Amino acid sequence: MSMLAGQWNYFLVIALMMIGFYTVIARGNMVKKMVGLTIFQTSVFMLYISMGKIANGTAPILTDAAQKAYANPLPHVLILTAIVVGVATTAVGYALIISVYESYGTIEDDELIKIIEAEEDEGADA
Amino acid sequence: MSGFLVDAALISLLTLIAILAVRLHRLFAVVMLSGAFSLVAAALFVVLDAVDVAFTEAAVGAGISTILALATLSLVPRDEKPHSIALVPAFLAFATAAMLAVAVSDLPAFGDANAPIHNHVAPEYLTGSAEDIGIPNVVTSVLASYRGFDTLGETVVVFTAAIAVLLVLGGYTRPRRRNGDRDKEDGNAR
Amino acid sequence: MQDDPVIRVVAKVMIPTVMLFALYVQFHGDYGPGGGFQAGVIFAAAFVLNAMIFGLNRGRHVWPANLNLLAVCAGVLLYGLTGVASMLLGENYLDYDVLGATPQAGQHIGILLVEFGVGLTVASVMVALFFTFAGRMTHNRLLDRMEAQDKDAKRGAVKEVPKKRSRT
Amino acid sequence: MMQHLPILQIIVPLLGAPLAALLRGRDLAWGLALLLTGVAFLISVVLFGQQKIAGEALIYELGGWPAPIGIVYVIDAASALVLPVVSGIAFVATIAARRLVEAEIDARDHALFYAAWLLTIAGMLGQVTTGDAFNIFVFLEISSLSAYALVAMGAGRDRRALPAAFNYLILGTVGATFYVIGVGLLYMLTGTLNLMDLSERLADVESTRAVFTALAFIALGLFLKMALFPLHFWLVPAYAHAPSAVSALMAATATKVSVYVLIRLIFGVFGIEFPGLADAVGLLVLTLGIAGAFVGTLAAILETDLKKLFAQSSIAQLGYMAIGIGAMSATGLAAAFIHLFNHALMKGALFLAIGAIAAQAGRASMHTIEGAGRQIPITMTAILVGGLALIGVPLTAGFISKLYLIRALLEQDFWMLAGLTFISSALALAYVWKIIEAAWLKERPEGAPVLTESPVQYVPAWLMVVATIGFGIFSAPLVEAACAAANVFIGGAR
Amino acid sequence: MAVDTLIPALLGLPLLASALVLLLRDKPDLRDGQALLIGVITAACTVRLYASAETDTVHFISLAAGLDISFTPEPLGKLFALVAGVLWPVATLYTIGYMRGAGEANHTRFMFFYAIAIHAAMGIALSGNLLTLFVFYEILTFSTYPLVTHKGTPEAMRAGRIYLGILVASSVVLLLFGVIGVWVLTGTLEFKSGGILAGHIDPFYVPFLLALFAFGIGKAALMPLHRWLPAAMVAPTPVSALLHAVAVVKAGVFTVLKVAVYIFGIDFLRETASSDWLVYVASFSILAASVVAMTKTNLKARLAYSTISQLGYIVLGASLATSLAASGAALHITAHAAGKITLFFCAGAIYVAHHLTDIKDMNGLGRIMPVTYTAFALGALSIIGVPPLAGAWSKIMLMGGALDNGHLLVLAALMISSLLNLVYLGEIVLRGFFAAPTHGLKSEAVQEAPMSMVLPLALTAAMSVALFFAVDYFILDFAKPAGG
Repeated sequence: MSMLAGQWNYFLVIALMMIGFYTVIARGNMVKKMVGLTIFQTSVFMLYISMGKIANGTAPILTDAAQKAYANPLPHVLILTAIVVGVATTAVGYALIISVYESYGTIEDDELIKIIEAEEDEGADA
Repeated sequence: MSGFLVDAALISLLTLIAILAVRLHRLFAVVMLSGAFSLVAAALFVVLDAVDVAFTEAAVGAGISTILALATLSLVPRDEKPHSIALVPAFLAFATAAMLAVAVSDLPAFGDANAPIHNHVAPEYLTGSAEDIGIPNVVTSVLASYRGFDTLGETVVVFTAAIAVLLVLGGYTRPRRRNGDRDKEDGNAR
Repeated sequence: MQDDPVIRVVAKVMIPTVMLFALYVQFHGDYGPGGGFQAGVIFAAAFVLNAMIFGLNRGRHVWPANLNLLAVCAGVLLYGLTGVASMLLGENYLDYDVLGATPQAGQHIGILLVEFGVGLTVASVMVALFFTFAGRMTHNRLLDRMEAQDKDAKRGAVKEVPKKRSRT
Repeated sequence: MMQHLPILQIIVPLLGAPLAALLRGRDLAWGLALLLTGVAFLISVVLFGQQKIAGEALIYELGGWPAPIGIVYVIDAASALVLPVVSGIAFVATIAARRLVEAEIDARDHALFYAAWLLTIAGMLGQVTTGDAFNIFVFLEISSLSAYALVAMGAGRDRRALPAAFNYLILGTVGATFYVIGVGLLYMLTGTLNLMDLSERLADVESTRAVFTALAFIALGLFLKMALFPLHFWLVPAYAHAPSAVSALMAATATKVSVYVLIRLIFGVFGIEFPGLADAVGLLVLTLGIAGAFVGTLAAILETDLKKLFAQSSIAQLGYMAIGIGAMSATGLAAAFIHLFNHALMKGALFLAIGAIAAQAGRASMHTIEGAGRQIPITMTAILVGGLALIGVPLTAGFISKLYLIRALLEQDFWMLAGLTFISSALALAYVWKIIEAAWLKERPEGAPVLTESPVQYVPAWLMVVATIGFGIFSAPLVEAACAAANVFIGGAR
Repeated sequence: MAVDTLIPALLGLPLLASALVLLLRDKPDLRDGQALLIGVITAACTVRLYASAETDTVHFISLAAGLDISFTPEPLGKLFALVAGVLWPVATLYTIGYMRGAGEANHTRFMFFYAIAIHAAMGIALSGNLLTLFVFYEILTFSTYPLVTHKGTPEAMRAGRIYLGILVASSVVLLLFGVIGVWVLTGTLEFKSGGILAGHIDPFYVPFLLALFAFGIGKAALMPLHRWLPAAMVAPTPVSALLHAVAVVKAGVFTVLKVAVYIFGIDFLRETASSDWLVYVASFSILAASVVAMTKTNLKARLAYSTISQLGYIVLGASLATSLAASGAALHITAHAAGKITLFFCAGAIYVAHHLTDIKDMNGLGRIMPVTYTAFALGALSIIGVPPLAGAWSKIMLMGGALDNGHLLVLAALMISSLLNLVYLGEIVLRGFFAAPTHGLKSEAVQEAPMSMVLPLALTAAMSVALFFAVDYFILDFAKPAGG
């Protein structure tokens, strides 16, 4: 396989990653940010899993059949952990979004900043 | 080679979903798309021989996350304020991507059996799992034994998430807005 | 939904099945895909299903919050104390070899225990998350029916979306 | 049991959390937290001794699996130095937490609060001790997740805590993900996650672009976590709006741990000889550090809210640590460690003292403390000494930090940078002086709330103040330990 | 009494005094009495120390390697201790009179910080290394701040900010940088005769390092860092006396001298010619300040600028880098202290007695306050350098030093400045004795300030005369190793 052929999988994953990353840092809507985060992280998972892949291999579940190539189990384990960590973060994030909305009535960054600045101006000398 | 084709198809599909998810402003659709994203990702993981991961991604990523997102959407506005493409973030993302792309060309080829990761520690797991532990599912044995402490940490992370959400939202025994009426609600929740 | 007999019957059949499947995933993790996390999530799913169909409140009564919190903590402790056990038996933390007659048996027991701990925690955490969020999604279409039979006087709280937080 | 201390250090608070979460009743959870952090502190001190006696790294194989198959925990001179800082501060902060938490957090949340409190501490201790690149990420997330919740708890008083916590979460997660990407690349190239094994096997692939990218991603992620300028904007609101106890704990420890992890990875894994590290990365870190020192100090001068003021000054102080790292020399690392240690003490003292005021007056601003010097002299003096230490006045710990920082720079003939460092630290005088003027040279305005001293609050603060002065005067042991820590990564620190 | 008891005594007594001041805050007479008494004891101790040949270092604590808090009584330090110690009780006596005469508030706070300042001055004088010196230098700055802002008026607060801003900023940025630089280069900060830098530093850098000290020591009021001194004149006159004669500026120039002699080493400076630039800066400072002084009609302002130019002499002496000039500088510290404190005492006396501050209003005042004006004349002549007054010797030695290494321009500068001194100080005396009265005072009858003020100023004036004859005791020979 030529270099590109050997790596194209990674390139696509990187593209995905950046879509997610862009959404996180560019969008002002908190839910959108969270979704972006999910995409970002999930594509990182893909990076890991891709590296664990071994050509013509099988899932790392040992069988009595003659010795053959198994995919590397370690990335799988790491990503199992990472997925759970990810969902944990997501849960906390959404919880925060809810309570932000309940106390500010908006989940858009710019509006929030406006409100907060207004408050700080009046509260500055108090 | 077919594996690679499926792989390619799935990733392209993912890219499509991702772009849609970024472009759309109706958050309901966006959340659904991100759920779909996780599902397709799970499929991809199966193709990449990571069945456990696929399983988890489907259950956790597509299931739980989506439910939570929907629950959130039922409480907050469902439409995002339209945004034009922000240049600085776009540039940052592009720069990051470029950095990675540069790196990738040095990486061992995709699926290459001679890559260091297949020859350094992993073999010891594959053999060890049979001998030391006697469990066919190597993932389980690595997860629970070889790297058991990681898994403990991960369990604690889940636990932490629960604590955090209970702290922030107040727990389901007393669904409350922190605006005075919480005590009343608390009374009848018990 | 819960007024619809079909759904109720189906649910009555479904939910135990799902739970059984969860247990299978939990304990078959050594041989096939699966393990604590997946099992936990599936178990939670069954539970969420139950709550959706038979009402949030009923869900709360079958499985009260404090009990759930106990489960959350118990899972983590089970995992952690398994490690402590092997420590007390004179080996390093989380070294299962000493837990059984032979190292292999020990490993089996250890993995069984910790996987169960994981499952317990994950399941109960997911339940906690669902109910916590659900506790807030009071005007969610999904839960409107539930509202009707929820004797909670929650409506008063629902009317206005408070703009300002004033606690204490 | 002695050989198990390295792991007990972490699991004592870690498993304490679920217990605390279950406890009901007044102060039970606090009592448990106090007990466990106390034990953790004790353990860390004993570990420091053990390591000193052993003279080499103590390695603890989890699950009995040797590295690189399993995860190992490593107590070397570096981690042995940082552990007591984290656990000690945590202990003192817990003592003070009781009143602050009572004042600021709904009683029904206390049990969960202390659970999160213990978790964040355990997470930090884990990051410091672990010898596994991915395990660092797991504990990073434990400490961060609980920290987000703790910060959000400030909403009871100041709803700005919520958006602050959310941004903290987003940026924290991005940072962590960058770190994971970097580690992933390293793993692809070497097939191992164990830090020592990594550093050995990296030698073969040293000159590839991939390794450098990995370095870049890991560094970026950790810069974000340690709030290095210009990635610092999440820190100020997070610290300023969090509950006072949380501000104290995190300002004193959280970013420090990230600094430590950065050092551990840059020097412990890539190593000082890594091509391009000394010049490229070193220069970058130096520049960012000095820039941060100025930006933080100037911002602090303009601030009127004390929590924000000292949060800004934290940016500057982290800048100094970055300068120490950027010097890319043994002395520089020693300086970074010394300042890491001292700054933890100073900021701990400052935020505890300010918390005492905020808990009474609702908030601590220049306005709140006008004339407070006469009303609550003990607390205000604590703030004063802490401030002087920040400037680096001799006989305070801050002076020793400055001393070694400058020495590191001069040894590399960075005269300009040394001068700039001095100017920035002199600027710190401006905001400290603002406080002195407000507290002592102004009269207490009529109708201002009457502040009262309470030993429960100023004793913890003073514990750290005394330590600040103590280590400023009898600094020899600290310097020795810091040099030992530096020598773990680069030989020749004295 | 041996040194190891004398030094703690000298450091402790002022602290004791300040503590007692706080304790006895309700009994003014007792409070002031004990301050005076302790002052006298301190003075005695300094005399004893100056007489003794003791030079053993007393160690207190050790920070990192080469960083101690320790005290070494070397001749220069002893001399400065003597100056500060002897002038303290005199100043205290004067202070009591002034504060009561002018009815200033917060007497206790004033006395308290006054004593602390003396403590700091002692610490500076006896410091055995740069770190110790730096610490006490800062203590002195902070302890004098409340004195400068004593009046509490907005003007006073502004003056206080300038005072603190210039002194602390310069010391924290430049001086501390220099100190640490020296530590990094040599690994020690001990004051050693002949200096410690030689051989540790590329001569190219020496001027820069010297600059760090020359400008870092803001108390030396070397132009352009002199702003704080005129600003600080809003303070009550006893403070001006403290600033100008007893402690602050003297501490500054003393530090410059001590650094030049014991850190750089005179010979090292001369060989590397590193201090030439400072020679010219100092000369400029001397002349410029004198010129400015002439333009001032406020008495204290004029005296302030006169001080700045006089400090120039001492810095000049240090930078000329000959042992003769250095000795001259050391002597000038003493001579100028005696002279300038007299002048300020007189200014205060005039203010208390007649509430006059502007020179133009003081015509003919000499006939009303003969003692004060005689003292003023003596002090002025001493500053100008007319025999038989102390100032003469030090100027001669400085000029000799200038000749030694052929700085003829400097010689000229010294001459000119002496003339300028004559003009702007002489004017006051002449107006006082001979001009027609313009002060709106009814009677021409003698009307002096209170005794407790006249006595001190007479005393200090006498000192200026005595110094001229007893000068041998005050000439330090830096050629022979210090400490001997």
